[in-house]
Amino acid sequence: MRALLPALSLSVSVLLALFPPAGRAADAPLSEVVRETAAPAAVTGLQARDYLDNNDRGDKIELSWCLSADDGAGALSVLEYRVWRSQAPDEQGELVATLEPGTAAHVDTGVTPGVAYYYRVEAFDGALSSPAATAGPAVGRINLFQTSRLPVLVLSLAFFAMVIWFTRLAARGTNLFVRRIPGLNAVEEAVGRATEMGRPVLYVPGIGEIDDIQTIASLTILSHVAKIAAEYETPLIVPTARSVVMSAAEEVVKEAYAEAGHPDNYNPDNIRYLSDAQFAFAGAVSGIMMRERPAANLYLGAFWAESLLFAETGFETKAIQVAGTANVSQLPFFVTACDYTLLGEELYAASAYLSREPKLLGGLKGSDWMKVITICIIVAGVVLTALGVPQFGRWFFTQ
Amino acid sequence: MRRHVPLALCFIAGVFMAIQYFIPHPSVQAWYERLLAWLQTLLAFAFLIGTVSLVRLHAHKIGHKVAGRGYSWVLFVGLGLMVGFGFKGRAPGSPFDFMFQNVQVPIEGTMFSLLAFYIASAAFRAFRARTLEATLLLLAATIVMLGRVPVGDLLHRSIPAATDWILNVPNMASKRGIMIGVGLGMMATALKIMLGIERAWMGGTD
Amino acid sequence: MNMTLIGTTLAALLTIAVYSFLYKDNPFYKFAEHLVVGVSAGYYLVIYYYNFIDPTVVSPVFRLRIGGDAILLGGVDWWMALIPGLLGLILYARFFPKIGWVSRWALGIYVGGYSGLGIAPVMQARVLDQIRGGALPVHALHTGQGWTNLLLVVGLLGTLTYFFFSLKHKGVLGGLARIGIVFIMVGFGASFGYTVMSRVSLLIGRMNFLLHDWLRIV
Amino acid sequence: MNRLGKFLQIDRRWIFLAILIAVLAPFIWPMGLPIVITKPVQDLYNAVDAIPPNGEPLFISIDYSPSTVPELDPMALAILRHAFSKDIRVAVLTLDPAGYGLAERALEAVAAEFGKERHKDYVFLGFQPGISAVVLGMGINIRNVFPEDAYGTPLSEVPMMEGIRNYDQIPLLITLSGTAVVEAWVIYAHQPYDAQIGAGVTAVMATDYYPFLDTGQLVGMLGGMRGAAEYETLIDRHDAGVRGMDSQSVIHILIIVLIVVGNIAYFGSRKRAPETAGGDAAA
Repeated sequence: MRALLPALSLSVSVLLALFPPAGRAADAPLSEVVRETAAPAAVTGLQARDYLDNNDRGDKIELSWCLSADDGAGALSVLEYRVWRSQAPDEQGELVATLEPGTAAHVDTGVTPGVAYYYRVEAFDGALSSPAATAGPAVGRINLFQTSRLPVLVLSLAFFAMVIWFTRLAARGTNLFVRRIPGLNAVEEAVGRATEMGRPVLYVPGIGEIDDIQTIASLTILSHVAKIAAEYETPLIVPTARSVVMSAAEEVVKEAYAEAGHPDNYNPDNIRYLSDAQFAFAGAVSGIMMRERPAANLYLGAFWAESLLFAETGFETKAIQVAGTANVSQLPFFVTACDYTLLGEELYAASAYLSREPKLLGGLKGSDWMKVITICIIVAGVVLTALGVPQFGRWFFTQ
Repeated sequence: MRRHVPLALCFIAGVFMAIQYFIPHPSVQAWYERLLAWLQTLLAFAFLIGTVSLVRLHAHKIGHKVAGRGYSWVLFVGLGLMVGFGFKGRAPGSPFDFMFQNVQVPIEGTMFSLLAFYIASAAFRAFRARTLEATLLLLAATIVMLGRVPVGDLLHRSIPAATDWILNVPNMASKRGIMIGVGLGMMATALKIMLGIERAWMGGTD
Repeated sequence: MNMTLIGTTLAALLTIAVYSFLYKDNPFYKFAEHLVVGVSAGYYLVIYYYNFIDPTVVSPVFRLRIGGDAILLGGVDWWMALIPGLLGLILYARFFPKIGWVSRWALGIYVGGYSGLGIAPVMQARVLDQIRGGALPVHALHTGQGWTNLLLVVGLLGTLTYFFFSLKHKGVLGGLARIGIVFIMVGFGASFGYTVMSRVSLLIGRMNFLLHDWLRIV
Repeated sequence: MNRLGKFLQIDRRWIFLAILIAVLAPFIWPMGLPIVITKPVQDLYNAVDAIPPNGEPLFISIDYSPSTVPELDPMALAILRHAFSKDIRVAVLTLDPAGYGLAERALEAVAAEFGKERHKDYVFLGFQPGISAVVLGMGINIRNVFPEDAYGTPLSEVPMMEGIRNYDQIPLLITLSGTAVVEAWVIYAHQPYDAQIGAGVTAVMATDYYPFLDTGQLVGMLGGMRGAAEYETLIDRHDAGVRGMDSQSVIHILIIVLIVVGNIAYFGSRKRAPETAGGDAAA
């Protein structure tokens, strides 16, 4: 029973956050407005309520009101608004703010959570104050849940549930469909072409560290490429910029040759560590391209500015070039200088497609269906806005 | 101890940091504040691991008399000078600042400016409109390159306007799609790390 | 010769050493390259130490014992400053093979904490707010803005569809993906143009340095 | 191989030479072409301009390293000049260790130019590691992450920081960066704390952030040297940004010509000798 109460209040506050009752300000009791000869008109519709901010410590109360009739227009010009706070309804209390004309809201910070406060707001014209509008009691409450962030929570949980669900499905051996990435065909054709021409294949797994997910994805694809190269008996050169990546690449390629039934064709000299320095590495790889004339250059992994140098030298040596990276800023150069480019997420999709590893498939499928949800929400939003239903926008406007 | 404790710590820290976003209660926020400071300290220490690795790598090169080890000495001289100077004072005009402004700034700045040359040569020799995709890309690139320099305004008044349109319509629509996709990927990776599905960070196999 | 001139000349010579790479890789370039790796590592080390490790870890722990005026991390006690410091030191266990596994304890907190921290804000900034910005009113097609909005919505949906891997790209899906790739390529074209501008700016900056600050011809 | 194909094989060092000439010529014969202001730059300028003088400070985070100085330094100088000329107080910090020296140099130079006083008109908070932790920490209390300024003065003893607790008292924070730090400010400062973030970024990054501009997650943005040149034009103080735009014009034209000529030669040579595409490379 005890747990019910917070749950109930939570759901009510959720509903209120989603569909705030319209015209709250209007149905508030108006304070008594007495017009004196020289004092400006009083403010109306004063409201005081707990402020729900982004880091709620219950120490803020939000005030709003309608401007005095003499603010801007009217006979007497309002110079400032004065806000008083007290702990009893009839007290004047302490002055907590003086505000410029045209201000119709204020957040009173520094109140003690759980204490009831009363507020008075007066318009002041330099000589006289208007009658005070009063409001209260208002209490700053410490909240256990920030209702304005509900959409984030709901969508995150939905997304995570899908990722976990797909990961478990894949782990149980369910065949999850992932469409074949056209780039993979291009990779295989390139290796075939190199075989026809009797020249080696160059595979650069990027210059990322071993814990970069792009490097990990690249090593999966390298395993696939190495198997084909082993079957075709085509030399495969793998230059690396990180010594750890080199050891990993050695393992991958050696294993692939063994699986393809040609363990003797594996040549450890072809897996090379060149340099950690970006441009030195780029220069050394260009040197390999010029000297050893690979007929197929595959650049798959994390690339930065060196992408340009690779693609240009490879183009000059007339190699077939297939590239792929999730570093979006390098993609334009790859697209214009290579025969085929795997764009961003396609690199991950290709590695999930090839390896069928549950953790890769789970993430990919989860993201996929989250994109479907995203598309649905956008379409729904477009349609609802067209039909003139504004609630939708409010739901997403969580700030 | 070797596997379960770190995975558990990873899970607890991750879940706490994720859900505190929704719980404004001061008791939760106080721990959040504390943990945030710890993470910051950890990051500073983790950064310095990189320096230790760098020193080990080059000490190894010198120790094993690898070809080109002379450059490793150059590296150590640079490192040693900076640490020595830095210890004495870091104000503008100090030897420490002198080295930064006159060695680090020019070399690092010049490295990437080499790319201006490479882009030009690639423009001539490698950027080809061989497919519809590449053609579209190069056309848009040409308009944007003209539209962002004063000479574009002079050539034709519509060029800057076309550039603005490209940036604000097709560019924004596609970048927004990519932003969503990459964001989901980031979240999925974070989840997998927290749940211990992705544990590349643990390294090794024991 | 004053220090400024010596400094500028040193910087200019190093700049030229880097540019010599354009001709081909050579010892001058390699010298500059290794020098800068060492200098920047030293610079970072000093900045990290004096800006962070000294004031937040070393000083609070040591200064407080003499009753000094330690600056405290978020108002926590001095032993609270010890915990992250110890965790930080544990990270270095990785350099000692026998106790290397201990470093994972600290690494677990670090990796997990940063992962968890990002989840909700990323969902908010990269997904929710982009949905909000992407769901535009498209019914007013008699205005220019209406058409622009339509293009923005279609481009966004097309891009999302292009990166959807669970179904074959056929029919409507294939059509949307085709539209998506057109938008993606135009977007990449914009990036291409801007990247050219970026690299050229760096070159201009260095030339400005050589001609303006060093030789003072312009 | 035909003549067009051979033309494509020229030593690329000739192209390097052409670029060198194209960048140098406008320095010697400046053209002074006019610069048109774009909306993201105007928006950022207006946001800075709206900050009341001698009140809550403008925060500038110098999050770049030497490799992007030519693009981002002119932005830092122009924004600082704008702020100081309007008597807007400025607090500078950096999330990149290499930004420390760059920030200090820029701030001290411009402050001296306008005769500004440290701790009264400006403060340098220095560097703190851990990008997201710092950005989030500033949302709680700036003193948690920057207990003292870069020279060891506690913030409680810095007059201009009195009453400045977190993003609620920061009218605008501008990050100048060549990396994804910009996004960290959007995700961890704007999103949870509603901070107003403006950005100055390298041109490489600029196109990626248009969605953030559209949704107001960024109030304005300077993109690359062009953005700096526009800002310099707005404050009517021409410097490295404007000076570079003439060279920028010439090189852009040159690169476009290279792309066009290269493509014509390529397709021309292929039409006449389609077999050369991959056949004679070994020769």
